[in-house]
Amino acid sequence: MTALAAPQAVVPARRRPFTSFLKRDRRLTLALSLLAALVVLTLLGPLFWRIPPEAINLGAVLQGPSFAHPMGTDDTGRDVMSRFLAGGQTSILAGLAIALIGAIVGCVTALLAGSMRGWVDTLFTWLSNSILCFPALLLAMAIAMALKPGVTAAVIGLSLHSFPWYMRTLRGEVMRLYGQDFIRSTMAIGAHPGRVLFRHVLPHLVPIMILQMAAVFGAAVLSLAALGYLGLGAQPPTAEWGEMITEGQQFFLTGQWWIAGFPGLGLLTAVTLTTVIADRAREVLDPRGEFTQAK
Amino acid sequence: MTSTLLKRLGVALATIFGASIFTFVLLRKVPGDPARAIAGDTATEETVAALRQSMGLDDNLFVQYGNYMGSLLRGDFGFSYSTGNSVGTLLGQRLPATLELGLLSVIIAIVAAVLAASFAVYSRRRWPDQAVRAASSLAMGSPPFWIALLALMVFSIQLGIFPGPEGRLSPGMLKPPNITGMFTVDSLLAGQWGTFANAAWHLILPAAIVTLGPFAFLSRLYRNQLRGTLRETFVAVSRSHGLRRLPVYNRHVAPHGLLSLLPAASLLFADLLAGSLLVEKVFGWPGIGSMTADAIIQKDFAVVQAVLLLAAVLYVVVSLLADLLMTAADPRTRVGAR
Amino acid sequence: MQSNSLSLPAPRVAGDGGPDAERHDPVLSVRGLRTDFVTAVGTVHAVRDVSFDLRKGQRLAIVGESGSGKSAMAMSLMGLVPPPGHVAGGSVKLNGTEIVGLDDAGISKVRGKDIGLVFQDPMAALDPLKTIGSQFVETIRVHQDVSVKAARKMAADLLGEVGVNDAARRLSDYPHQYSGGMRQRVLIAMAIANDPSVVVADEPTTALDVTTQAQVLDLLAKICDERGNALVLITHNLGIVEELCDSVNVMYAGRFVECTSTEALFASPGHPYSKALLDCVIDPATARRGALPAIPGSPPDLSVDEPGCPFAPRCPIGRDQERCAVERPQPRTLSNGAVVRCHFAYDTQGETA
Amino acid sequence: MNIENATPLLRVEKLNKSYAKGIGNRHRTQILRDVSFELRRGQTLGLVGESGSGKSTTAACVMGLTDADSGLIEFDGVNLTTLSKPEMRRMRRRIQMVFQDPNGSLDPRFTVADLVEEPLIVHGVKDPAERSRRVSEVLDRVGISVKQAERYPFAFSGGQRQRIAIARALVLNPDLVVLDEPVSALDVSIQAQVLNLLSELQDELGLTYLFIVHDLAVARLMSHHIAVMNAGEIVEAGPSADVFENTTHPYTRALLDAVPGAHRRSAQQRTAQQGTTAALAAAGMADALEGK
Amino acid sequence: AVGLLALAGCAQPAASSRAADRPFTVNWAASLTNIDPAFVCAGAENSFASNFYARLVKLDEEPQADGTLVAVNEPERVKGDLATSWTVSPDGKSYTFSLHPGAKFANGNPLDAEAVRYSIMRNLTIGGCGALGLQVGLTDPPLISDVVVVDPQTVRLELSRAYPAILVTLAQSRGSIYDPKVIKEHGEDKKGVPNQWLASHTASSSGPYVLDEYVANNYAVLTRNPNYYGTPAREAEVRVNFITSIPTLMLQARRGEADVTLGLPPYVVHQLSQEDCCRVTTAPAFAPVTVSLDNASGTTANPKLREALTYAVPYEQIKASVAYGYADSYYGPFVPGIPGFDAQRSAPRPLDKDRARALVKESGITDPQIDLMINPSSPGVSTLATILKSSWEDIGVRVNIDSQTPTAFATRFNTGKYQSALLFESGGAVAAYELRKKMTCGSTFNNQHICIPGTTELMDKLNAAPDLDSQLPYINALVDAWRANSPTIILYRAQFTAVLSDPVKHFEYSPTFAFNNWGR
Ligand SMILES: Nc1ncnc2c1ncn2[C@@H]1O[C@H](COP(=O)(O)OP(=O)(O)OP(=O)(O)O)[C@@H](O)[C@H]1O
Ligand SMILES: Nc1ncnc2c1ncn2[C@@H]1O[C@H](COP(=O)(O)OP(=O)(O)OP(=O)(O)O)[C@@H](O)[C@H]1O
Ligand SMILES: [Mg+2]
Ligand SMILES: [Mg+2]
Repeated sequence: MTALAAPQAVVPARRRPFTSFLKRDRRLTLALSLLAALVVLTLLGPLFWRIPPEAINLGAVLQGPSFAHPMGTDDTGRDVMSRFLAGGQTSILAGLAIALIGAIVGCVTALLAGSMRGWVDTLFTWLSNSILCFPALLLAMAIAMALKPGVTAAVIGLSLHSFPWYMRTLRGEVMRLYGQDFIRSTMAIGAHPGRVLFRHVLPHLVPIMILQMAAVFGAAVLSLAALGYLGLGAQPPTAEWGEMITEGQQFFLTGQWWIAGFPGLGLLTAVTLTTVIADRAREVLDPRGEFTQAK
Repeated sequence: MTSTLLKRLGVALATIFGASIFTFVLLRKVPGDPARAIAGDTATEETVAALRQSMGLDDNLFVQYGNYMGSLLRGDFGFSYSTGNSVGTLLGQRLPATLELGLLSVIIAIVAAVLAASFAVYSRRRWPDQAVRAASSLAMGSPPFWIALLALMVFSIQLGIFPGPEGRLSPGMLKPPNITGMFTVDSLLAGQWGTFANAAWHLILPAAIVTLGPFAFLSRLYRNQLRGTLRETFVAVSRSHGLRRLPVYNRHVAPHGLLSLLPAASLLFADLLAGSLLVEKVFGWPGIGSMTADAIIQKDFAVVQAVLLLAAVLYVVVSLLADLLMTAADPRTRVGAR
Repeated sequence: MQSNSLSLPAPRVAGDGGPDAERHDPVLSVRGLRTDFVTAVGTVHAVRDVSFDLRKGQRLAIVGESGSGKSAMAMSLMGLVPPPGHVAGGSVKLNGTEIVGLDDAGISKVRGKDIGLVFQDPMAALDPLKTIGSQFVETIRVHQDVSVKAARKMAADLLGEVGVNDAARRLSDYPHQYSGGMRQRVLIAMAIANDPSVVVADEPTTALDVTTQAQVLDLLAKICDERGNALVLITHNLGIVEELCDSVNVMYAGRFVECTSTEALFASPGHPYSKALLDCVIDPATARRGALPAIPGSPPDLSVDEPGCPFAPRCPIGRDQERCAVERPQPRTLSNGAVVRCHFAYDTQGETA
Repeated sequence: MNIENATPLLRVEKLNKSYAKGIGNRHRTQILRDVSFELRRGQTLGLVGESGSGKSTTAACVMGLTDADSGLIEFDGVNLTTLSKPEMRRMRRRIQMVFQDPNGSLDPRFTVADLVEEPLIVHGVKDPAERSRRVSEVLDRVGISVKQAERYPFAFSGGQRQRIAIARALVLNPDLVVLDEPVSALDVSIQAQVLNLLSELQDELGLTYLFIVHDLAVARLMSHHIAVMNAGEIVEAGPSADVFENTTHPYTRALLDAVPGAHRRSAQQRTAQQGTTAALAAAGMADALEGK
Repeated sequence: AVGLLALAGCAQPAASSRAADRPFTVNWAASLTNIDPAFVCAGAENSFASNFYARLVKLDEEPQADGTLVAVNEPERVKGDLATSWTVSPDGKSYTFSLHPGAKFANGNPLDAEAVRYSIMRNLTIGGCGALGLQVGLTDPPLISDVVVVDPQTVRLELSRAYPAILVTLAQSRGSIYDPKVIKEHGEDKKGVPNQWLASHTASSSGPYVLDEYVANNYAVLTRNPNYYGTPAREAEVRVNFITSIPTLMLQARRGEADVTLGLPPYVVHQLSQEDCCRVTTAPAFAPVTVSLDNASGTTANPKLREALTYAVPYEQIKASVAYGYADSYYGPFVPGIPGFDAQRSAPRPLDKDRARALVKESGITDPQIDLMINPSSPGVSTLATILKSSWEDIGVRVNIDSQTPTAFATRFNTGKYQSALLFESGGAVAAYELRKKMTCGSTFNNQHICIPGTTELMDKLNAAPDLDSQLPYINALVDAWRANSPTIILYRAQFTAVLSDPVKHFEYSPTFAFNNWGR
């Protein structure tokens, strides 16, 4: 409510470190640590779980979860767990790549458009509008078709759709910042536009960018899996969660649920956790949002 | 007023133009020869050359683009070699199925999101809000194709309550007369109750799964909007006049939330063509989505191009309409602002 | 714009009974009110043990620095403290009815009918999607069982009364078609539509243009006077206090540090803080460039409740006093009738007691 | 100093500014109309007027933060409107600005020391030791300890922040300081601190102020000359005392009338009744104490 | 939603009880791109299209042990169809067919000699797949030199040389007869430009069924052709669902919602064969599963390496765990069952890794490496590729799996731009044709670039020999040469499988499915 002044109490000398915030927010801490665990597991797991994801064993096909194969084996006797780990690695790394590429391109274009305005702005805005009017998945599919289907094409396609999405928000933010007194005051001391842009504007974009990266990451991992599922993403024998679901879907129906079950569960967990984290972080960063929940 | 309208129209046209260039260039750059693909693997080089010429593939890109736009404007979307149909025919066959599924799920999503978020925000307790947020986070994170498989396994195979992935009607079920192309609507119009029940029964599971994403998106949006509005001064003012929670909520909070929901919900409609793509694929739903997925696998560029462009135009048009609707619904913009 | 607009009618004297009767029949009686905001950073005790009485027709000013808890107190009177905050204790009696702890139904019957609130920011205080008329009618019909038509008529009359020209027609306008000053008039009219015995106005003019401020204040005073509503006016501006109000409560760090009559305050402020506040008002006639009296330091953090006098670190008297640092001052009455919370208040004689 | 004979440090003549509206810039709203004034070295010009009258726009034009449509801005004999962007940036060493809202005018991601140091870096003071000397000097001057300067702006109160903003403006030893409502976002109790500081600085450093303000008392106190703006025009200008005491223009009159407390009632006018009511209000507090 | 649920609840039993009176349903894991008989290439399209058109002759059938009929691919045993009888000129170069008197198209137009002439000439000249198939690959000079209308009831086929196997190809969909008038109505074809309308429609119908409704890649409804001159189709209506999703196919088969399910992967067939929902029928098919190798360039140009690869395939394991037993082994240029096949001559290669390793060493290639192109969208392919990769890497050949979309795969395969490709082939029924396609040096259809020294003369002689008996020596010599060179790796020969619902009593397998012989 605007009638009451925002907290104006004397504030501690230093910016509150993120860790102190974590201590208070248990759910966020839980979500973060779960996600971290999943990421660490997929990235480092293969170091410990040494069965190669491509090693077939026709003597042990379609075995259910057991001690030797905690997630069972598939129709050629490959160990689902090692494929799960490898697949997670593909999904997570590709998701990160998409979030990062989009962020970098989006940020550069937003800075250019927001600070130069004029035709540069018009051009980039038009470009991003023209891309954003396609549904992400369709666009990525078309690009996969135009290039050779695979993780690279998927990353290119999804990044292409993600950058305008960053740019749109960041551009608004850049424009807003340029209207702010602290930017005007920096210009008023005679600072070079480059200094204003990089030392003052850019740092303010970072938190927004990180939030958006979280959202893009989640969406990208899902889209990537969707492409894999449609046969337009990672190609066998590369393990990837979506592709694994395709391979396992017929066995889903004959009772061998573990082949498609675990990758799906992995996807669900990774994306849900990302969503929860991004949500929570947004609330914290939102100047209007209060930390505590109350009515 | 008219000048803003013209400006928006201009932006919309420019966007569509950009999109068309994009699809055109993208698909002309597809490796492989479309003429060869159409002529078949054993066709001779002369056949392929003749075909290339008749398809205009030898012209320069600008001429090709001009021809392409020209035929689009004439309503000719090209020929799908992978199905042996004109793309227009295919769209006509497939669109109703997608619309039926998409519209139903968008409507469910809107209704469910509004109800859930209202309950979460209105309730003074914490658990409804937490429950709704958890549900929407889960819905957001769930891979639709996997959930669809899971649902099939549980509801169709284990429990047998819902039909298998057999499309829109049980095999052998009489199709209703073609009025709108949407089976549930048509069968109701024709009074075919059995067909209606069957079509509805086939619709439930896929629609429920397609709904997940939009529901997650809308419910969190609406919730945040409501919470934001609740913090507005005018809400406190109404309360200070002695209005109780429910009337304030209904008369002042909800309208703001709904107004802000309008553009978001319209984006869902804009996403109709692609939104159900994955679920269509799993359920054997004969819609645009599964057609596009197949066409992409087959490199049937005419279909892909048409669907991409259609989706883009739909998006632009719907957002334009939503914009105008917003303008019309919001008195701040409707009545000449100060 | 009329000149000399702020002529003030004398406050109405209650018809029956002498000062004694009034003394025991306040329309608003607040005792030990405490309001907390629970935040992740800590609990802010925004209002700490506030007590006062208000009688019919009285005009009370509440002044204090930003963040001293004025708005929080005003909202507590309405039972409208926004979310992370809540009334942590004390009692608020309106016409003899306790309102702290009432449920939604109970408090809704009181709001608007027994106590009305005028908000600070008129630009945000009206629902932009509803016409002025519909909001007004809604407000009237909450407490009065009249038809929409009748309510509209009443609304038009009230709007006319607060100086909106062509009121009947302008009822169907939307808020954005009104200027800030007009909106504040509408809000005042709405606040008094159900004839509450107490009107609380929280900085009703700070968001307005200097030239409009005066008109709106004038109007508020006039309306309250004509209808006999008691007025609690929250403001930063001591000029306004002097012109409009009978008595003043000076607030510092969530507490009233001095409660006195306007006259007494301006004549001889008791609390060092009150004196410092008065000194800060720039009087062009006497002020010297470069040597304006200023209060050093900044207000205390309301999330900690330290012993001693919260003003002590900034106080010209208490700064070095051991007692001020350790012992919380209790209210006491000075010779001019003012009640202050200070160990070393200035008494009428100018001595520090 | 002989004020009358000094040449103007800043001369603004027939300044016009408008903003485009609608498509194709067909409609323009005129914000400034033929604004002219002069400001002599070591003096303060108070620019008063109600909200939206164009005060800040004038300041922005002088600072070169926005381009005027037409008109002349002459600073120490140099026409600022004809300067190239880099030249203007260099010129800013001599013209500095303090903004209205101290919460918004300091980049929250910089420490106070960095903020105050930044103008020195921008204007090519290479030696870090020299820079930190000047920073601590100016911080000391505005009453912020060097130890505190390692904190971020949000750790300071409004008044302190405004003093930091002033330090940032002064660290380059400018000739002209444009002050856009430097105290209106501050509490009365804090205002005085800042106003005192500004007066002291002017006296000691011989600064020239373009002081934008809407509080007439402050304007009168601080300015040698006053210019009253209304709807983009300067409607009245002159020495401070003249403007306040012999107002000719109705708009200025209206502004003056609007000041609360302008019509002070004498103590005699107060009724005895008021004493009783005050006692009553106080009684509540006393009651509470007595355990009621 | 609750209401819908309730409705659904009552709808369900009703739907399944209606299973008996629903049309005869064929679920088919195929996606058709074109049903113009002159243009179709793939087996599924041929099979589907053949149901709407009459041909001059048809193949004979033999019953299998389980009662299903299987077509016989021998020219001597070809039976009359539209042609009631025919005579062959002594030089074997001219066939004169007498047509069924009074035959009509479904639309009532006469099905006469002119229609036959038009159809065959169109197939020959349009430049699609039809021309090649119809002439058994002998396009230069064209095998069929002319089609002559003798009188409305009589038509004569002039060949450039004697070639009895022409009868077998005439019995397939390339020999289809359609209505010239309908084609003309929908635009006369330019040479080489396919008629777009015909790609998804039929030019009336001369066969047992009329295409009543067709939604590409989705379903088709076939109804009995009332004007059909032959035995009416068993079922009045056949609904064909084109379903590529294996789970869907499986589920519907299991629930008895489909009478015939075609194209299920062996694993699912195996699974269903153990349930009592349905019956599985198998038949020998011309469907070898192979790895085609580029014989002209790269590491695979080395015959020793190729041979090594053939010895390093776990054939038995693949047959058991990928084909689930619906397979048999051989090693030769054409599949068992084709006239001229000699089981001993085409004995399968054993798994012998030591020998394979020795051969790799002999090949002289250090660190051999091959790219294996696959189209992972066909079921089982990625499994096979995985198995091959691991077993070849075991003998020291590094394998790089290269996934391609179906179209890219087909294009690269057909133009020979690959090193090795894993392929589910559908072969032809004529041995000489197969050899000609695969072993003619420099032929565009020889996409493996197989060119074995000394085979050119054999090939010429083979081409000159009119009938199987005279061809046999050359065929055998060519088979031997082929085997000695190991140009292709043959993993196994897949059996045709179909899952039939219990009510299905009549079922027949032929390379082109004749739905009219299927029924309950
Ligand atoms: N939503 C909130 N969350 C946390 N603390 C709050 C909130 N609202 C107010 N406060 C705290 O309560 C205290 C009193 O605030 P309040 O708004 O009542 O002050 P005020 O006297 O009205 O100030 P102003 O003159 O600026 O309006 C302040 O210290 C403020 O920090
Ligand atoms: N960038 C802009 N585009 C369009 N109009 C503008 C812009 N900046 C300012 N204005 C308009 O110019 C007018 C003058 O603005 P300015 O900020 O100079 O007023 P001011 O006198 O400083 O008011 P205040 O006391 O509220 O700060 C206002 O009506 C404002 O709406
Ligand atoms: Mg307040
Ligand atoms: Mg301003």
